[in-house]
Amino acid sequence: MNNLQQKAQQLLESGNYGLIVGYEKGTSGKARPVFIRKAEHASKLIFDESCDQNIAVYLYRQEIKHDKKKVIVANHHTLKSIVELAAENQVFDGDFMVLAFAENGDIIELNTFKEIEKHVATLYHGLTEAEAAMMKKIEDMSLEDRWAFWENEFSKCIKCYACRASCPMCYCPTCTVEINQPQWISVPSHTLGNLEWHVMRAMHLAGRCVTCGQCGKACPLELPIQLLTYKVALDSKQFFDSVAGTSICADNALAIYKPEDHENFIR
Amino acid sequence: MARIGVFICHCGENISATVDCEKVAKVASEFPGVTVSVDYKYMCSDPGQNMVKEAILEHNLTGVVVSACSPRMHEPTFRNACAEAGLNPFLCEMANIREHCSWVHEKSDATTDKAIDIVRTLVEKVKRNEALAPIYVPITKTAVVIGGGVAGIQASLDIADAGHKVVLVEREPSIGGHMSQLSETFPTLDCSQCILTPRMVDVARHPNITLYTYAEIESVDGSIGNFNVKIRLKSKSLDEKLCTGCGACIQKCPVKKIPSEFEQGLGKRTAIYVPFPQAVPNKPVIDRVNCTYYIKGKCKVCEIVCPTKAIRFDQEDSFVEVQAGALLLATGFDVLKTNFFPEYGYGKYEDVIDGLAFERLASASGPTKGEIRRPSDGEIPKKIVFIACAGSRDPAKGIEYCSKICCMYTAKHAMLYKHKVHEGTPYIFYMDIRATGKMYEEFVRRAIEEDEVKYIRGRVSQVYEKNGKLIVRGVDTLLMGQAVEIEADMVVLATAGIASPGSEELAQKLHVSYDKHKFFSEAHPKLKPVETNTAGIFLAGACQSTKDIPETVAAASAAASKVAGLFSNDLLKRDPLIAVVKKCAPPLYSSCTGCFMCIPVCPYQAIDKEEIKDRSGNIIKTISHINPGLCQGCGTCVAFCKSKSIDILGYNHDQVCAEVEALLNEW
Amino acid sequence: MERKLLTKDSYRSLITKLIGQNYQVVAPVKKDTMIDFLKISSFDEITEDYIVTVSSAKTVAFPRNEKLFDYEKQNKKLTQQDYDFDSIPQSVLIGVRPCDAFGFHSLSSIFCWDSIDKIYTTRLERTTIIGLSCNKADDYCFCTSAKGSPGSTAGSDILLTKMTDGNYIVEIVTEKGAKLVADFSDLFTADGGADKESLLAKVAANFSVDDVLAKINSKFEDEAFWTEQAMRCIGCGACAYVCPTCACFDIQDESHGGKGHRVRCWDSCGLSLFTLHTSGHNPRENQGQRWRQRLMHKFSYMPDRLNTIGCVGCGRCSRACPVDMNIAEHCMSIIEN
Amino acid sequence: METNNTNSFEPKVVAFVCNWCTYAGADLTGTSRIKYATNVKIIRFPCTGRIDFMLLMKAFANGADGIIISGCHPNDCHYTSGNFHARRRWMIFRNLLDFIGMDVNRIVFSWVSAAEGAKWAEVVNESVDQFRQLGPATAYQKLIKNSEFQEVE
Amino acid sequence: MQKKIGYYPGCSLEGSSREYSESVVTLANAFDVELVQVPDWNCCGATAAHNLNSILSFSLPARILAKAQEAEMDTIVVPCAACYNRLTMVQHELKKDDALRAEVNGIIEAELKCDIKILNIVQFIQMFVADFVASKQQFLFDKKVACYYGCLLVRPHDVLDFDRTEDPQSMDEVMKSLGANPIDWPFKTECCGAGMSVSRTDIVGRLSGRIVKEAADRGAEAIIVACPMCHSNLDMRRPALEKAMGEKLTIPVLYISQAIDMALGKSQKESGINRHFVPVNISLQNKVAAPQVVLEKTEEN
Repeated sequence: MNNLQQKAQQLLESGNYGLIVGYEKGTSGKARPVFIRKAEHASKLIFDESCDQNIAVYLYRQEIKHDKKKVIVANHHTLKSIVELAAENQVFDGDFMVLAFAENGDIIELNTFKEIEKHVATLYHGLTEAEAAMMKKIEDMSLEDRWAFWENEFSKCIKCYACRASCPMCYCPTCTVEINQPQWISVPSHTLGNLEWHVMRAMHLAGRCVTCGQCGKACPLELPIQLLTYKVALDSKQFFDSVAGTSICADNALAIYKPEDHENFIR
Repeated sequence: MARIGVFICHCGENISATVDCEKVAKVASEFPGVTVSVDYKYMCSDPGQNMVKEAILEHNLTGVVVSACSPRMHEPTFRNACAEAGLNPFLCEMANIREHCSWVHEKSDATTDKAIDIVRTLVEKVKRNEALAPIYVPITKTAVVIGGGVAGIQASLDIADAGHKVVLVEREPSIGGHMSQLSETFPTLDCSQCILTPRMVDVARHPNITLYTYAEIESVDGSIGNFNVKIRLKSKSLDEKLCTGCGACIQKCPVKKIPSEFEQGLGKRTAIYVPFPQAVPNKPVIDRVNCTYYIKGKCKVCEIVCPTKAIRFDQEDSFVEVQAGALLLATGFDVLKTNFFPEYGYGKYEDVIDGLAFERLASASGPTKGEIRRPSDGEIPKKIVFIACAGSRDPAKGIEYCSKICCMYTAKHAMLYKHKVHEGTPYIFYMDIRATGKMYEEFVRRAIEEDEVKYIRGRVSQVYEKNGKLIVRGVDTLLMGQAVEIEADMVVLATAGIASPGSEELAQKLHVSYDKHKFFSEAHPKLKPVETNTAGIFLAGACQSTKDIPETVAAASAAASKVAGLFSNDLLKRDPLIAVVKKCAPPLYSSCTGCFMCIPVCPYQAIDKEEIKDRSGNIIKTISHINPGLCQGCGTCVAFCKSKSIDILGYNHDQVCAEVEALLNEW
Repeated sequence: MERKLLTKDSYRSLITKLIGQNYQVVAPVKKDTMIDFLKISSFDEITEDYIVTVSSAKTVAFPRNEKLFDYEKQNKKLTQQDYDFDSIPQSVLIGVRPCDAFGFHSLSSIFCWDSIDKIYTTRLERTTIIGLSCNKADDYCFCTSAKGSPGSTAGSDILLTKMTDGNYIVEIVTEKGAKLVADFSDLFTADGGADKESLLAKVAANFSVDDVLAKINSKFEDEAFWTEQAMRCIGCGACAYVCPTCACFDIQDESHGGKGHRVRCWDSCGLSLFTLHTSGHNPRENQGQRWRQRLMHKFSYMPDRLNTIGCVGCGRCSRACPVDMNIAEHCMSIIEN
Repeated sequence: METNNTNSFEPKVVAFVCNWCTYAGADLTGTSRIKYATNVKIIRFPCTGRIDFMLLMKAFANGADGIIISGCHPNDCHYTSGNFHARRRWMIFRNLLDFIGMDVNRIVFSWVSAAEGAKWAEVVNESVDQFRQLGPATAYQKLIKNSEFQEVE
Repeated sequence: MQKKIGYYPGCSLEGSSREYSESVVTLANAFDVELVQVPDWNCCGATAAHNLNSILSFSLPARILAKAQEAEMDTIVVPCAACYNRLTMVQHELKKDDALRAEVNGIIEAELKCDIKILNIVQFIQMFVADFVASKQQFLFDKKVACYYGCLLVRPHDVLDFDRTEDPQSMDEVMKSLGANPIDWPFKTECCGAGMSVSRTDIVGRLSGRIVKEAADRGAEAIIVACPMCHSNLDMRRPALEKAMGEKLTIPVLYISQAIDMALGKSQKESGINRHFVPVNISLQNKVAAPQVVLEKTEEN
């Protein structure tokens, strides 16, 4: 992947950019985010299938939020997250430059959200086969089996909030789970509190989740909680034709309505 | 610690018949925070209310729960009682144990237990109530009336007479609207010019009314009491102060063949023109589309002949900003043109005209000086066929409503025609005659019996021209559906009344809702016919739906009284149960993330952005802000906000959560 | 240290007997890809196919939620139910890696610092820890750099080391261990004198924790260093919750109507709101300060005050971290510059 | 009032209603003296748009066996669009609960206008029957017990 | 290159209006379009069926569509306005009403997909002829003509969606492209009396008579039609018309396909003009000089 390293080196040496946020090889070769500030460190940069942490999480971090001379090495999910964050006024044009990768691996420089939005339109927006298979496996279960499955998963959760921390859309300074007046979600990690937490998290991602799957990846106990946000994302598409991360100016699916929204359960 | 007073009402025996009120009072006295819990036969009576007042004073209560009927019934009563005793009215809640409990269940422990649950819920809620004061919004006592027809004129005069400033904005060069185009008006046949022109002059002369003609609304923002209206004054190419209205330019203007809009194209006008003789203001306007100077760059005859040198060829559009407390829409209606009707020749036949054109023919100041003549060859028609319901009541043409006024003006047209052309025979094809106003039915009977107007009940299927004659082919349903064919000299279509062009764009500028026919929507069809859902914007006349002149004037005066009512006090008192974006100590300042996803949620566009700045003025963060003037307190944004940064007074998160807990647990 | 031999079959019967005598037997159990300590009801549930379990063994003594007491208010009368110590069962903890076992040492130094935590100590006393030496390791392990070793007996009551033939060398470390062996003496035979060293995993000692102790205090002021180190840390609580030596907890009251209870639950200095004051001020505003706190607590405050090192080199925090914040790597970078 | 034999099981039901339509409708049920089950207790909201999905979770967590949510018919909303927004939320929320295995028949959604007193009684009675058939929310009560650290066998 | 398209002549084009079929075939061949008859087609039931038995009036056209579907014809031309109307209406109704479709499928023992594109003669001309007529035209059709659409070709609009209902222009456009001068007259879609031709010839006399008289009075030299029923009433029944109108009416009646055939210089036999009752007393003299203006599609009203 040396043309990425060359590109990074060239950008840093040009003086126009002071920081490259990309991926490097971590312990036993696993990819992890890296913040390159010096040209000679550019050789650390890698980019392949395993680089899947969503770098968009760092865009609004205090330390680098106001650094206008930063470059983001973005995989497909990060691009979609950037578009969605732009739609939600968390990042603004000119905050950073994005390096994306075309089908054939060429590096594309994207400077404005308009360009990113156009590029994202060419990407695939559904779930991967494996993810769709997992969804189907659960949806085919009976109601009781689904409850048993999720009750068991929620019982394991230790409420470390890695799922929240790894999701770029979870940028609220005080998350609702931390409000104790009233106590919306119980703090101890018993099954009921975990269920309420994960349902709330999924609901708060309605029309916003770009299905990057990082919440599932980040969970130390590998709970399949990304399926909850996938369910809400798929429903937003099916009911309201709203796909997160495709437009920088679209309103959130639940913020608008159509008189002819179709449902069959209201008496 | 809360000191709550609980008062259980027997409501005679409406409640005590099925609910054990003593037990409820006893159990309620045990609730945490309750200091006094009594039951009484008639809480809403004076002694009942006095009980509450005394309890407030004696126990220095911090909250009151009156368990009786529905709050929709006596909440104001008890809140006023509490206010009189010095307790903030919003610290008084009602527990509905009558409509929602005693009246709908049999006498049983379950009913009493349910009443106890309801009381406990409201006690928990009232403990979390805050003392609130009504919101007072300062009002600019100026009204902007949009549309200078009879509705706008009447409304402006009423508001101005009530002592408030009015800015009347009219799109055409003169006020008067469609009424000024009419000849005589039903049912009294008095000449519309004679009854309207004095009012138009009153408007021009009224000290409280500022009149802008040939002007349109550019933009409106702000809210009730504080609208900021930007008005575009289209360039008249004339300095109005210098112009005396002598009319020299009009006589000398070489371009004389422009079809006059006022005359519905039947008469001609010059490039520099005044729509009609009694125009107010009686000063001309240059029609830049047809004026040779603007086409070829030469001519300037008007400039030469103008005694006061008032012509300004290079005058630009100018803008005026007006602060207003209320807006009044009086933009009127329009009539469908004949080219809408394929079966009547797509407007190809010159002698097939609409009702408004016939009015011009009949009008003394019209192109034919009041003589009914055919537009094609100027002959006096021997036979005229009037076709009622042309477009109206026809779902296939997308106009399913009845336009209300055509039956009457068609009868009038036929009557005028008979008065002017005694030997003429008017036919009217109709479906039903809707003459519902005062003296209306008598008017139509007179047309039928005295003026021998031939009414044929049936639809006209086709009108076509054959060697100078108009063959009208219809049916007479009262003669067993026999086909009828009339060789007429002229056909007048009573076409449907539709929304005036541009009403949709205006509605969008004012955020006023409108129906699928582009008529403005009233707040409530029966109870608020002259208001819109947007606070501070009122409706008058045909812009809401087609109306005759009496109804339009009545609606205009009604809307004007609403405006006057609004302006009657300096501050507008508003219920304080509105949403507010929560703020907190620095460095966070507010949990609001500035995502602004809530802005499209608000049906009243009450949510805007607020910049939090530090002392030296640079922006720390931009968060949502709710305009107290606009917010009506629906709470949709409160439940939508992910970080729970918006809360609504009276139904805040804490209260509602406490109610759910209190309802499902016992302590 | 007395050594014995425990054959495969007698190990099986030891566990089965313990279960039979209604000890609460907790062992590593494999559930799809996750291996974690769970109560077992039969020997076959135990797995040894792991380097280290996801969560540490501290859950036996310091569970993620511990109810402290119950209360109920019924029309103005309040009743309270205190902690029921009898409900803590006798338990046996099996398959504990030496680093985990050594972790209890750090935990105890905190929980028994100035006020003895009765719940923690009772739980630990009623637990017999049967350690299992490590025969394989991976890049995350660095016990040798943290004063531990794949075969260290510290913290275990008895330490088993699996031999190639499937039998176990047994080293009896504490009286509790000796008592256990005595209770089931028939299952233990004389030590076969096998060489334990050869059976152990090789863990390269890339650095020594003493160097970290020496250098870390001087790094405290170096704001940029910590900010740079913690740039990629996203501020979740995973590392603290899986760490065998992290002991921070948060007290919460939960109530429904008139009934409620007080619960002690895990907390983590990595979470942004850990140090938020009600005034809105947060002394540790950015992730760099929080990461510094994690390392300072383990490699400076605990050694100074409790002369125990707050890290046993199990590498769990690095494994569990979504962005691979490898603590060993960070220690080395503290030593180097 | 915890009666646990199923044949005389009485579900605990909470009703979230909007003030302008269903609350007034319930008032009309009262004035018309139409009887309905005592299980249902009403909480007043300014608009269905104000009803937060977290409140439904809170109701279940406090032992509710069934929930009724009712507000103005589409286009009737006093605030023009509160019910439309609510409808979108319910479409997503209901599917999510179903996905995690909760029986969505425990939540009845309805539009009841201020003039439909009879319909309100009918909605309540039919919902209470429906919840009675579903029986107590045992799955959720197990979670509640577990969250109070009482061993649940 | 040889274009193939399904062709449903219908009973009248095989019987009393054979000339219409001949002219359509001649026209198609002239523009190398091969008309493949729908195999084993049956009568469409016309007005008789839906007066007597509604399920029959659905099944007959349905069977034709099934046969066309079997022969994989995605487009069929139906010159007769009545058949065109019936086939289009039935396909529309079956597509909308699943229960009805199931019942009809049962009767005709076939699975109708209801997605066949059905063209009337004017649409056929617009699609296959109009763009090429300039190259093949021999003679200018420099005559004043009255285009008569009848009632089935343009109604009901929301189903057929062809041209304007009150004042159609599509045939006028075609004739204009041939150099003709179509007159503006009001009886374009007036009923000619249709099926009354046999039972109440007097009524047809009056209705059709008025149409022909109007055309003649306005100076038209020929009436252009696109439906065999209209043609036979205006042409074959001419004596009854003349009796009802009380005057001699000599204006000839041409199918639009015949008009184009004449412009292409086809013989009277090839275009079937020789079969007319009212002699076709007009002939095209002037050769085509400059290339004709290309005809655009008529916009819908």
